[in-house]
Amino acid sequence: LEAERRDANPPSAVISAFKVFQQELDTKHDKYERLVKISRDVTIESKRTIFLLHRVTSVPNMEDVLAEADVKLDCVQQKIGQIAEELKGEDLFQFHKAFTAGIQEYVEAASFQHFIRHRTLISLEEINARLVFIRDCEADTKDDTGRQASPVLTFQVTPTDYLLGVADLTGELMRMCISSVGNGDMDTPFQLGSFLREIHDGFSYIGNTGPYEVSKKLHTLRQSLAKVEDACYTLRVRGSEIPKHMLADVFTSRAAIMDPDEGVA
Amino acid sequence: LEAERRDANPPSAVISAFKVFQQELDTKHDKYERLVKISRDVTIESKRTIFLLHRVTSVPNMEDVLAEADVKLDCVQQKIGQIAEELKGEDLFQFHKAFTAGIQEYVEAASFQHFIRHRTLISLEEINARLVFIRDCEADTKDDTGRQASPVLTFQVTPTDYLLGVADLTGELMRMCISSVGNGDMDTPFQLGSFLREIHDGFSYIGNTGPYEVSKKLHTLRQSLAKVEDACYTLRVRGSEIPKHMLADVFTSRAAIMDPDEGVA
Amino acid sequence: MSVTEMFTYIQGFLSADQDVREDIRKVVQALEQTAREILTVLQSVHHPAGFRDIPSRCRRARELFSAVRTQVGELKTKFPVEQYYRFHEHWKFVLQRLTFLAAFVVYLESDSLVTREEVVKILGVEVDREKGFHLDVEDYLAGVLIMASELSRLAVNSVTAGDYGRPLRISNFINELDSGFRLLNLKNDPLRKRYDGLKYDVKKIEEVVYDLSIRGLAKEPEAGEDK
Amino acid sequence: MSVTEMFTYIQGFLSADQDVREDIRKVVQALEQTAREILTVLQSVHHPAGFRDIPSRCRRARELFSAVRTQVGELKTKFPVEQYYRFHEHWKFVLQRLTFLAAFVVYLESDSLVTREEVVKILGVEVDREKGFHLDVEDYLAGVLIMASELSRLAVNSVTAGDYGRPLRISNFINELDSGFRLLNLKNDPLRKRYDGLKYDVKKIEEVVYDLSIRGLAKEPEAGEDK
Amino acid sequence: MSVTEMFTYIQGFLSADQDVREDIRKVVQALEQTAREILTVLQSVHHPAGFRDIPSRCRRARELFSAVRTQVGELKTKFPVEQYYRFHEHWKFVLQRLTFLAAFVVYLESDSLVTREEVVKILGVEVDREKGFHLDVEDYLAGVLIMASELSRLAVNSVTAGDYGRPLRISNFINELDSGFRLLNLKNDPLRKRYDGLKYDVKKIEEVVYDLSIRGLAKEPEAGEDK
Amino acid sequence: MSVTEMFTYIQGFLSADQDVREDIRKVVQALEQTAREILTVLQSVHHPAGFRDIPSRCRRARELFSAVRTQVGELKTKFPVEQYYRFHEHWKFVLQRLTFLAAFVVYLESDSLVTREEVVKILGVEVDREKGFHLDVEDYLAGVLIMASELSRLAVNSVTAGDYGRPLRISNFINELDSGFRLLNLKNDPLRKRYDGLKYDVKKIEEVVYDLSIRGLAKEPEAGEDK
Amino acid sequence: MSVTEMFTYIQGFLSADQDVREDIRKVVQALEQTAREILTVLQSVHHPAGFRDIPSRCRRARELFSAVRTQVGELKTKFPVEQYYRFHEHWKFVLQRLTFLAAFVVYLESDSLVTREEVVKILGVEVDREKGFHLDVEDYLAGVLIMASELSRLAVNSVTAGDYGRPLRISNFINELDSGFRLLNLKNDPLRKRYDGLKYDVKKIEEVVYDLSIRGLAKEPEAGEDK
Amino acid sequence: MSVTEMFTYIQGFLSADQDVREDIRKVVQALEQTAREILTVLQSVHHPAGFRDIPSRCRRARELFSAVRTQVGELKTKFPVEQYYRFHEHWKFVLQRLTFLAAFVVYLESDSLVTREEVVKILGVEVDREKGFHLDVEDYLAGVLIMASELSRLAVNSVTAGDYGRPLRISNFINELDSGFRLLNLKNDPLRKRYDGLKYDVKKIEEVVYDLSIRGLAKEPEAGEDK
Ligand SMILES: [Mn+2]
Ligand SMILES: [Mn+2]
Repeated sequence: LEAERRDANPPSAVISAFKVFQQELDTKHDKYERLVKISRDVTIESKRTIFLLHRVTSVPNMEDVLAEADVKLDCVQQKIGQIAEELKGEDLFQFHKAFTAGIQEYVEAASFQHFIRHRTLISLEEINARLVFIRDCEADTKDDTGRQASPVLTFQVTPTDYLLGVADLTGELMRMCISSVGNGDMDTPFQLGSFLREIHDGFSYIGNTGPYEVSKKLHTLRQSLAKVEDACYTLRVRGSEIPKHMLADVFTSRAAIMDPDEGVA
Repeated sequence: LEAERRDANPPSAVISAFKVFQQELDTKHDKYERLVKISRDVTIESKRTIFLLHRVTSVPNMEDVLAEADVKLDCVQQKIGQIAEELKGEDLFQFHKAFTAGIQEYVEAASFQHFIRHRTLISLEEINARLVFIRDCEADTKDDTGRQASPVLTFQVTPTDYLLGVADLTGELMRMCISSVGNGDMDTPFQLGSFLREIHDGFSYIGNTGPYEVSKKLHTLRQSLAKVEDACYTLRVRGSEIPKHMLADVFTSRAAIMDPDEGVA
Repeated sequence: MSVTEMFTYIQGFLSADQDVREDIRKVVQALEQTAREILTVLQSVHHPAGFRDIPSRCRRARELFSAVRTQVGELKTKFPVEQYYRFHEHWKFVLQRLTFLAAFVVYLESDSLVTREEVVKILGVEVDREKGFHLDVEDYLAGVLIMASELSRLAVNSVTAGDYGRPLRISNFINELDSGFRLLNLKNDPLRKRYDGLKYDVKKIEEVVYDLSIRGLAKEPEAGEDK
Repeated sequence: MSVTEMFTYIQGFLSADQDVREDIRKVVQALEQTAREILTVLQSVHHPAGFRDIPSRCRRARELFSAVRTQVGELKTKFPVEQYYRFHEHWKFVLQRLTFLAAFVVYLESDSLVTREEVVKILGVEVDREKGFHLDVEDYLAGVLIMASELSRLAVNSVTAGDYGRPLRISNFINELDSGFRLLNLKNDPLRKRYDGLKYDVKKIEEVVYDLSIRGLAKEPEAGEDK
Repeated sequence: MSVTEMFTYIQGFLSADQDVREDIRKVVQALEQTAREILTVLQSVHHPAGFRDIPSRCRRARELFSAVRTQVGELKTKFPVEQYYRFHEHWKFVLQRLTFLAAFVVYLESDSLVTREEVVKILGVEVDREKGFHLDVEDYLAGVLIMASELSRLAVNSVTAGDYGRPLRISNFINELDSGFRLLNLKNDPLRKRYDGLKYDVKKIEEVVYDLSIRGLAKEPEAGEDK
Repeated sequence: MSVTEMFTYIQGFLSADQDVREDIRKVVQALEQTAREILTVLQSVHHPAGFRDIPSRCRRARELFSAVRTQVGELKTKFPVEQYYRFHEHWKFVLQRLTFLAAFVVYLESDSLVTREEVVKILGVEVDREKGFHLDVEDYLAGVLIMASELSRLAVNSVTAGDYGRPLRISNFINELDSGFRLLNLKNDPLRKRYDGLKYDVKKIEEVVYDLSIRGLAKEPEAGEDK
Repeated sequence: MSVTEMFTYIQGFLSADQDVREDIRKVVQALEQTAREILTVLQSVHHPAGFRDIPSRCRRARELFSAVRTQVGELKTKFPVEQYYRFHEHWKFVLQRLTFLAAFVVYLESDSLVTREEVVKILGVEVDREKGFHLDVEDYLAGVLIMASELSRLAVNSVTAGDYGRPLRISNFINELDSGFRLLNLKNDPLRKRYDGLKYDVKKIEEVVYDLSIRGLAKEPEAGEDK
Repeated sequence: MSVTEMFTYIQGFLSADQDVREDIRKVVQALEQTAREILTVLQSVHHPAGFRDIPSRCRRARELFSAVRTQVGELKTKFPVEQYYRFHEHWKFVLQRLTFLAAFVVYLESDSLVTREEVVKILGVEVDREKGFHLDVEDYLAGVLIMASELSRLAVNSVTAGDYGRPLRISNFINELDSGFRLLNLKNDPLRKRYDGLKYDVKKIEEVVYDLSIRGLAKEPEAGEDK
């Protein structure tokens, strides 16, 4: 009976086409799923790096902490390398939703470390410069058969992910500011205030021309700024009460460090 | 200077306590994260099993499909075994949120297969009976050191997860019903109608005494039931037009199969 | 680079991005307009008059597809080819509709399922992402599913127009399509939802065939429809 | 088992679950009442009168904790011990508050951080999950953080009450606590949020110490506060 | 009166209020349980088996309504009658469901719309606010609308069960109901939203009647239900 | 001007605005009442009795429209004409419903689509914004689409009432309407969403025609329907 | 009674209800206007000028409260007294605001907490539900809490105005209030949320007192404040 | 007129409308860009550097406002003036922001509240609806409220920058504004919500003044700002 069907051939055309589609879709979903998992790892490790970095305000030598953060970030970068590996030859935007959360968190961590070390905003180029990976050439050249088996793999953070990471950074800066005040550090809060204000002005310059997710984070950013400005205000107000005889001490011990950077005045 | 601090000892008490907490928290978060990942795998594989099972309405021999589904479900069960392994000695509810989605999807897949094979609702006991795992004793007895190193590991699906899985099952049953009508199968829709109505009545018996997530799924369940009842209605209405001379054929070929089970009347 | 410079740089990027999107939107609007025109041409097959004149409607549609190719050609020039998925949302729906229209024309002409290769030729795009502006497999499938629901309507209307053979042919065709789709593992996404709709199309067509057969109106294509 | 039987079985389970929850809720309400009473006793340390009579307030609080232990003892009988986290939501907050109260008493008595071991003894629970009804480490930490904010208030009020030494002691204590918390990797959860609040407590206390020191009112505890 | 005395006095008020609410909640839960049981009995009319045995199901439901009356009687004792609206939220929904169930029983027995007078008798409440625990007119209407959507389901399932006469009767009934509701000037509230759903029920039932008419099945409700 | 004076002055503005809105709301409520009455009159065409008496129902509806014109006349006096869009939200929905009712009457009388000119005459408003209180083109279209879904219901019910010719006429009419709408380039707004519903109406009516055809009940309108 | 008659009858009910609500809304609007005027009078105590003239502001406020009593008197005539809770939502918020204003006046006059008896006299309502239009205890408490936050503002502003004694008195008062509230077992409702805000007021005021103490500006109220 | 003709005609309308909206959107985007630039200029007053150079920042902002006037002038040409409210949504928010910016400039220049007359002059619009493209009173008020919250930020930052006189002036200004708003009877709309935020600004500024007072810094606004 089965042999009788005159349409025994045509269906196989459709069916074999759909077998190809099945293959394509499953491959894509599997890749997506792998990327989600790597991204979760990136998120977690980045968050832990941020926690680590907050310890700089309470330890005597912040270089140790920074060095430890370097190691951690290096490990995160290796994970991002895995993402880059998965994306090799793909359209990055096709899988963007799978890993955007992780990348934003990485930007947050990397820019936080950068600020602590250099007191400046890390640029997108600097971020991307760290995401260049040298591949294991021996293993790869085999299966690439012919294509340009470049030994270098790069990952490009999109400006939007960069922006979203920086938006989150401001929350960490605010935390750092409050901690600094608590530790009796009179300079860092003003530096943070200035820096945060610049970032805030940057975001308000961009305004609603950016993507929706950015606008959503503006409210939190503004709250962080207000907290930092309040902290600076308090430092200034109470500083106004320093009795005359203590001024000398204060100036010798603090003003010297304060002025060159950016300070209050 | 550091040596002078008379509180050099006390802080280390607090700090060492917090180092223990750090250890505890990280261990817990890591476990949670591993469970989330396994759960995602369980979800995906269960979903694929459901897709596979839908093919029974279009293939000549459904046993092949069911056998293939057995293999797939076996693989899912192994994954659940990994969850059980992670939960060994833990309070299941502490990590419940990490894997509930996967387990619900597994219940959906397993109960779907069970319905296709037996035309009944799989019970919670039957579900749980499949989630008994024999462990690799050699490797484990070592690190358990003394505790009862039972070679059997079980996973217990909570009644709520079971309920939520069954609620989702009804959507698949509805899909199967519509497909059956499309394939000219006159019996399955009525069986499905009856079965779905029983499940619906069960859910309305539970009403709002169940957890919130169940109530949320009731609306979809009701829509599915309406679609199935509509399909049965249409079959009946158009069946009313069968010309007299065709009735004999119809009764010989169909009624015989229809009555014993549950059928229409 | 100072903070201000950095933000100016990013702002520049965002503005450029918006300009690209604006450009794309305009071309896509034109494509939608053409798609509506093709649809109007093809819709007439549901009416008795148009039904009897399918070949000429198909020819007319084929002509209009050349406008599509021109517009798609223009669309390609609006953004870097490797950023296809960055802007995918903009043309996704119109590509699905155009795939539907192409598939419908091909079906009306030859009672067969348009292949991805044929669609891309009709629309002037590529199959492979690597080769340039391509047709996503999910969009191709979505277009095919839109056609399926159009065919269930056609099955109904061909009976009204007095053609009792077509529903049977459509039924065979749709069943084959359904078998194909059963092979896929879809996510809980729009495509899955659309595929769920296919079951209703299959059901509707089966009902038409049933109506015809109990009235002895179904002209059995030679061999037996055992199923 | 028929569908009806299955649902009857599940319904039975759900009813039993609700009964357990109802029972738990009642005991928890009693615990909340006791916690409020202990709080009232301890709150008085913020007023000058109570401030001078801390030891007796602590003794009174200690007495009330024996009621807590009885109630916790009753709570344990309401559900199977291995299902602690199933019902955790119900007593989580009251346990945090009670931990806070225990920590506050211990601090007032000895200027030191209550250990988890001490808290569980005061509340009549366990440290280890395996040993029975226990105190979750996150709940212990949350309780400690609530105390931190109470201490910042105490620092302010001790100045009002004329005690200029206490703020400095509080400051040292809180700084140590802060160092401890910095070791933890918290998720974006309520505990993290509460920990963010600690920074403000530290800041507030630092400001009090500053106010005292610029006025020469801070009695330096023997050794140097280099920091 | 000192502040403490006053607050102690107020706490007395609050406790009393909370006790009343707790009492009400318990009775309402029992009512919900009974309502669910009645629903289970009546839902069986959608099953072919139950369909043929409607009178006995109605009798069974009627019996269960006596439990409702007892529980409502108990509910009345839990609070002063003039504070009906203070606690209305607690029993509003269950009263609507019970009205639906009463209306459904009455419809199944007599093909007619239950009046408010009948409902209050079945539920053991009053029509007039002044006379005691009453049924709010909005709640009565909400219950009637719930029944309407149950009837559209019944129209479908009675055809499946082979009864071709009932849909026509339901159609007439629902049309009358619809006309009635059109006399009301409803605000933009939940009731209005529910009423908007009625038009879908009307349409659905009209389509059932259509399906029967076109096949010549809608005429004689007496002849055989066997197929 | 002091701040106080300025704010007092501004309060004058705000009060005036609120008064205007209150006035408008009242007239709109009266209009809604009249609309409901007209609807009740026209709804009867769905019942076999009313179906046979369409002309008299239309006459009755026409009479009621004179009340509409009076009320609209009153509405116009409530606000300055150039602020039409300031208050548009208030009467938008009732104007759409009234347009639907006018369109339905006209269709029942003459099987043709009411023009905007006819609607404005029936409602006592203007076509052109410049000439006074007008009917927005989007509201006109919305009203027409409401009628389309009423017609699909009418197609179903005319079969029940034994009129097998009307569905075919409705089918042609709706197809024409659909072609008309396809000429429009609608935005993604409520109107577009309503238009998306039209295709379900088209399909439903085609299925009615199909049901008639396959049973040989469709009376072929003599000549071919080339259009 | 036919369905039509019944629905006509029901419409009577619904209209009456809507009229009552409309009436209530109007009186409540007038009350809100008066409340705003009283607030304006009392707000001036936060400015140095008004601060020095508190008695006359209180007198002026007292005068305005007679308007409140008239309006409340009118409100009472708008609905049957036993349906208080049916319409409670309408006046709840304004009653809370008026309670706040009455409590503020009383505090300014006598540094003491207004009792419920005093409030009801000032507003022209009853304490007991049974005696007529009354002040709900929850609304009384809400009003008191609004005042607490106004007092923390006053503490700040009295320092600005050079009065260093008032903050201490406010601090004692607020502490007493806080102890009072701790006697209450509040549910998780709006009142509870408002009460949670009280601790911020307490803290703020303590900080003001601290600021005064550390600068030697706090005038110790002669004797010790054991309470 | 055939259906096709009519719809073609209507499409003309719709296209025209969409073109108008497209035009408006473009000009509004340009206005937003200018507004952002003005904001950037004015925001610098929060930086210590910019703070000392307020006059020049205001001058720069004034210059940029001439671009605003040009763009507003262009906006006016895009639609018939009597359809202001038809398109109000498009420019509402940018007008509010521009009002805020104008009010901020005027405040910085002269410590006074910008009047509606001044704003319209700065923006190049009208006060009266009748005279042409005007500034809605609600939008004016919204802009003023945005400024209020900016001023509370300024009060804080001026202290940080060493100016102890400005907060007092801001406090007086904000209090006057608050009294003004209390004269208004606002509906429950976005404006009302924004106004509710004003009380937080008032409180914040009062606390700044308090901090200065208690330290004796609030007195002389002339003496040296150097610290
Ligand atoms: Mn972060
Ligand atoms: Mn599913």
